[in-house]
Amino acid sequence: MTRRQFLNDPDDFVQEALEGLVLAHPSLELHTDPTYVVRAVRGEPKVALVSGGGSGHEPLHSGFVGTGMLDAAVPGAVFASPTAFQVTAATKAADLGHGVLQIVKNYTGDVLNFQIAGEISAEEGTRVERVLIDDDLATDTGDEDGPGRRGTGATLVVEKVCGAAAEAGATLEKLVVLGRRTVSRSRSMAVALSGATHPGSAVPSFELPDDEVELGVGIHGERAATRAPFSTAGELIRQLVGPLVADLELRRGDGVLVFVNGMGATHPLELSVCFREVHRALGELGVKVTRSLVGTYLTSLDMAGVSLTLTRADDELLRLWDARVRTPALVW
Amino acid sequence: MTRRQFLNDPDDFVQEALEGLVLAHPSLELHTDPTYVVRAVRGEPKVALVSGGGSGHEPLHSGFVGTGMLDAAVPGAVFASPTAFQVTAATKAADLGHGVLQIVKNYTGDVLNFQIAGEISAEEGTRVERVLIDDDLATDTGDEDGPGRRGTGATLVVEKVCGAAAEAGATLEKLVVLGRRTVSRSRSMAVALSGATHPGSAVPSFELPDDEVELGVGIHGERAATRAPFSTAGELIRQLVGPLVADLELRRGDGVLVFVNGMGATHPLELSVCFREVHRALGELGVKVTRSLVGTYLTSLDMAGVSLTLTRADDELLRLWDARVRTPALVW
Amino acid sequence: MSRELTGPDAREWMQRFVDVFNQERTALAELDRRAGDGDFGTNLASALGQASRRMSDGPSDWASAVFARVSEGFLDTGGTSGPLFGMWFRELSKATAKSADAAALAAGVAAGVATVQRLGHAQVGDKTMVDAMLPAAEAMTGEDLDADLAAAAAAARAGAASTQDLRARRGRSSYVGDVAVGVLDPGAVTVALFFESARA
Amino acid sequence: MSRELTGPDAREWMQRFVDVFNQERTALAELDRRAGDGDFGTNLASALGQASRRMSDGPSDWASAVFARVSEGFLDTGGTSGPLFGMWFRELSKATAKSADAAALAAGVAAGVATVQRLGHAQVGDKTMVDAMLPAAEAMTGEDLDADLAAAAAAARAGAASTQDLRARRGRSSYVGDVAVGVLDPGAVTVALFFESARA
Ligand SMILES: Nc1ncnc2c1ncn2[C@@H]1O[C@H](COP(=O)(O)OP(=O)(O)O)[C@@H](O)[C@H]1O
Ligand SMILES: Nc1ncnc2c1ncn2[C@@H]1O[C@H](COP(=O)(O)OP(=O)(O)O)[C@@H](O)[C@H]1O
Ligand SMILES: [Mg+2]
Ligand SMILES: [Mg+2]
Ligand SMILES: [Mg+2]
Ligand SMILES: [Mg+2]
Repeated sequence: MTRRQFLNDPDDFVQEALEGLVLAHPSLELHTDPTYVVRAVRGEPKVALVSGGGSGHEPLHSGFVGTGMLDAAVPGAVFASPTAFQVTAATKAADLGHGVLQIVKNYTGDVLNFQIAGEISAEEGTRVERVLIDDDLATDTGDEDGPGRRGTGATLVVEKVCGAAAEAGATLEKLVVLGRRTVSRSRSMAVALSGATHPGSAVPSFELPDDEVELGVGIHGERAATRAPFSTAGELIRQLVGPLVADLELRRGDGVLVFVNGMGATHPLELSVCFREVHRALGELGVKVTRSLVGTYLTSLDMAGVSLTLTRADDELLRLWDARVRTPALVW
Repeated sequence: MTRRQFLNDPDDFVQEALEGLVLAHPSLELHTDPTYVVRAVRGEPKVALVSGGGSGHEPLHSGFVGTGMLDAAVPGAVFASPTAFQVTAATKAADLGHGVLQIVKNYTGDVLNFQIAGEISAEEGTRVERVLIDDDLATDTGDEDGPGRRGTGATLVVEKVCGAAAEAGATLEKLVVLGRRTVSRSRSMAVALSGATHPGSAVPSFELPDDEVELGVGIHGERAATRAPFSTAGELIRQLVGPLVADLELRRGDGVLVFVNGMGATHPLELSVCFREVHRALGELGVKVTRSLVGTYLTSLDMAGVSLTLTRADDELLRLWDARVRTPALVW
Repeated sequence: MSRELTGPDAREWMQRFVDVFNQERTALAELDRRAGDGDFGTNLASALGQASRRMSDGPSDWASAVFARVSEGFLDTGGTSGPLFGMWFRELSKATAKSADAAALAAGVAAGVATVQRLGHAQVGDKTMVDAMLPAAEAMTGEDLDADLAAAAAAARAGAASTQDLRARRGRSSYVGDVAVGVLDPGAVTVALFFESARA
Repeated sequence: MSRELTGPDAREWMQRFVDVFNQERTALAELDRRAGDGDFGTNLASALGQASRRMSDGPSDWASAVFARVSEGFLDTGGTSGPLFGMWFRELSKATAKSADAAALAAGVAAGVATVQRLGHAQVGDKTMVDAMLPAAEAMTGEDLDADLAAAAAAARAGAASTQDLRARRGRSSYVGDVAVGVLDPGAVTVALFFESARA
């Protein structure tokens, strides 16, 4: 059966969705020409957090604008980087005089445009630093010259903990260290049962035979490097947990923050089953689940898939993770 | 392409998902034999709220157990009522001595089993009252002898406002009146672009030609009474707004609570676009959007669809809607 | 005075009911498949399986306890038959005690059918379990246990047989219209089996 | 002393660049389609459209302002070419003022290619816009504006031509390997068009 979406003109899709988002969330303000989303009410001066990237990953990033997380989000077209001009404008709007922390997923376009925006903003007098998110273990080739690992689930973790620290008055320098430390302690890996369908398109980005899954899939509908046999949730989840635990060198007694993320069309019941399997697999290794987040937070349009992010926990991260957060998509 | 899910044995799907849910949310406690979910920590004595029904609608109901909403949720198998024995046990566990309010979606099996559980609990000394949710305008046949309208989106609204009132000390009698008043002020209608796929099954419950949608679809994968041409989000949403506004007799200047709900595989961007269209359509009629909730809260497995619930607002409802709520799926 | 139904009597009765049902299971399932949604066999088997387990789990010397365990088995089962039979056996449990005389059992059966009708809104002629339950209740005089059970069994069987020519007006088979005509109602047949199992 | 590049000069230059690009657009788009992802034509058209609008929206009597508006147009466009050309024009804007003499313009071009290389990490021979930019910068002496622009145009054109036989090592065409051999790099060609547009 062909895939279909609720939309008007595909060219207006992102813009109209942003209009709907801010209508539903008066805590957000939408600017156009150029496009970005910023908190409607700004509190005490603090370091501002700006993130962004291609659309199609919602609720990330615009759903994470609010107290305890981002100050502004910059959405590009579906799966395409926002422009440097957008990021520059958002940076200017977000800045409260204490500098701006950019949180950037490692994709060529995003990196280039955020870097340019950072340089322009710096010239205009705003202190800008960047935390690059490159947690996707599936793209860890070890090639120094290559594009490096992609950015995925750790983005949410970094936005959450740096957001909390910024709210508590951390300096830009502290936030950079915190953000990079969080990335270095985080790794992700994803498995998909189906591709992603572009708005207005009728077919997903790839078709899978019934007995195969994409192992190590990214968030832009691209194929994964590996295909693995379709299997039970338990078996599939083990193929995520194993490599992550190995790469993070987790040992018996270590604690982790577990983020089980639905990539679009994955049902809450499936996510719960997957989390149960993660919990079991870690339990068998003696690794403790210190905190967990299970839900649909970083999507790849309508892809049926699950990504798993593990972050090695420590007291500071846990304290910041637990801190109050008030955004459209994450609240506690 | 065939549909697939992350699961182990389909027969264990609901049970394993519940285990995952409570692992991720220590505020919930899972009982088995018989199965129900109840708050792990009980606060001050108050009227307890118990809801439930077939599984496959998550986060409803188990995701709404917590402060300001339900005290217990009783999940059946996928799309099948829980048993009277389950409901009776959950009622007993939930009761804090101030009586139990059952919130029941109007489906034959749910009604029968909750009624029996209510009678048994009453004989055992628990005061039990029931609010029946029958807000689905698509099933409004006017037939006195028929099964009546189905229950859908208004369930969340009733659970939220009655939950808040219970937390504030309302008596069982007051809650019954409040719940029924909320239902009478609420109507829903849904449109689907695809069917729902049972766990372990490869094909959705129905197939639609590319140029048609199911208008007035239910939440159990069953076909709707009407097929309408596929069209823009604006056009489809108008076909929900029109009948709801007419049935609720909304007039220029009236205020409504708008609940735009994703039925499973509908992307957050699509939901935002749909909410924008609802906002416009109501705006043209002079009806004010006093509150809104946009998200995936009451699913029909992986169905691509949107349901719209309008509740005529008044001060009491708004105050209760705004009250603090702390559950896995709804927090403010 | 006629004999009473003791706890062991009740237990043997229920055991025979389970056995007879299992013999007839395939045929009963087939009836629901032809005129309903086909899950009657599974529902009943699950309920009776649970009932058996519950009976052997705890001591049930009392007749009322035996019926209570069977009731719980049904109340923890799906479908329409699960909860309705669950409440039927619950009324039997409530009407009986350590043992039951003819009057108590007749009263229990009458209360049972009243509850099933209150919950399910079915009348005789609607092609449901009520078509067997109500005649059975009316056939019991409350004077002699064995005579009452024999009369109830005969009345229930006749009632069940009467469902064959009916169009269903309650339950899932009401959705299929004339297709149900010519098919016995499995719920009603099960009521007949229940009363017939009373005699060794 | 040779003539300076005034605001109106810069504006006319940019207008000619837009016109020439539009004439060549289909051919350039085809190059990216053959060796890249095919969006180069759309990206450049969008950037230059925005640039034109921005130039006519506000007064831009200064040469630096003209380059700033073009820079903004590119910086509000996607692809790799958008931000890199955006920074290229930004350096031109920063190096110039109300008008620019030969030295200022040569310094701007040199700063431009340095920034593009810093951001894009491309060397000459990688089959990118740098293959045209760097020779152009090196051809400018900073002494005579017209002579510099003529020399830059010739060097850029030669650099663009040299990309034909290369395998790409940066940008999207690096993914297609040998398929890119034989195809000119559209970014480099666009740099040639830019310098060629300097002369009426
Ligand atoms: N409203 C009712 N009142 C009494 N008995 C009913 C009613 N509806 C159905 N039944 C009985 O239930 C039987 C079907 O049971 P079952 O297959 O378990 O339920 P379902 O119809 O929900 O699948 C029917 O044979 C009939 O005897
Ligand atoms: N790393 C780089 N450094 C300099 N120029 C580059 C680089 N990568 C690509 N380019 C230039 O960009 C052009 C392609 O631009 P465009 O199609 O807009 O970008 P994309 O490759 O992202 O689709 C190429 O022709 C090349 O000249
Ligand atoms: Mg049935
Ligand atoms: Mg059934
Ligand atoms: Mg390109
Ligand atoms: Mg491109």
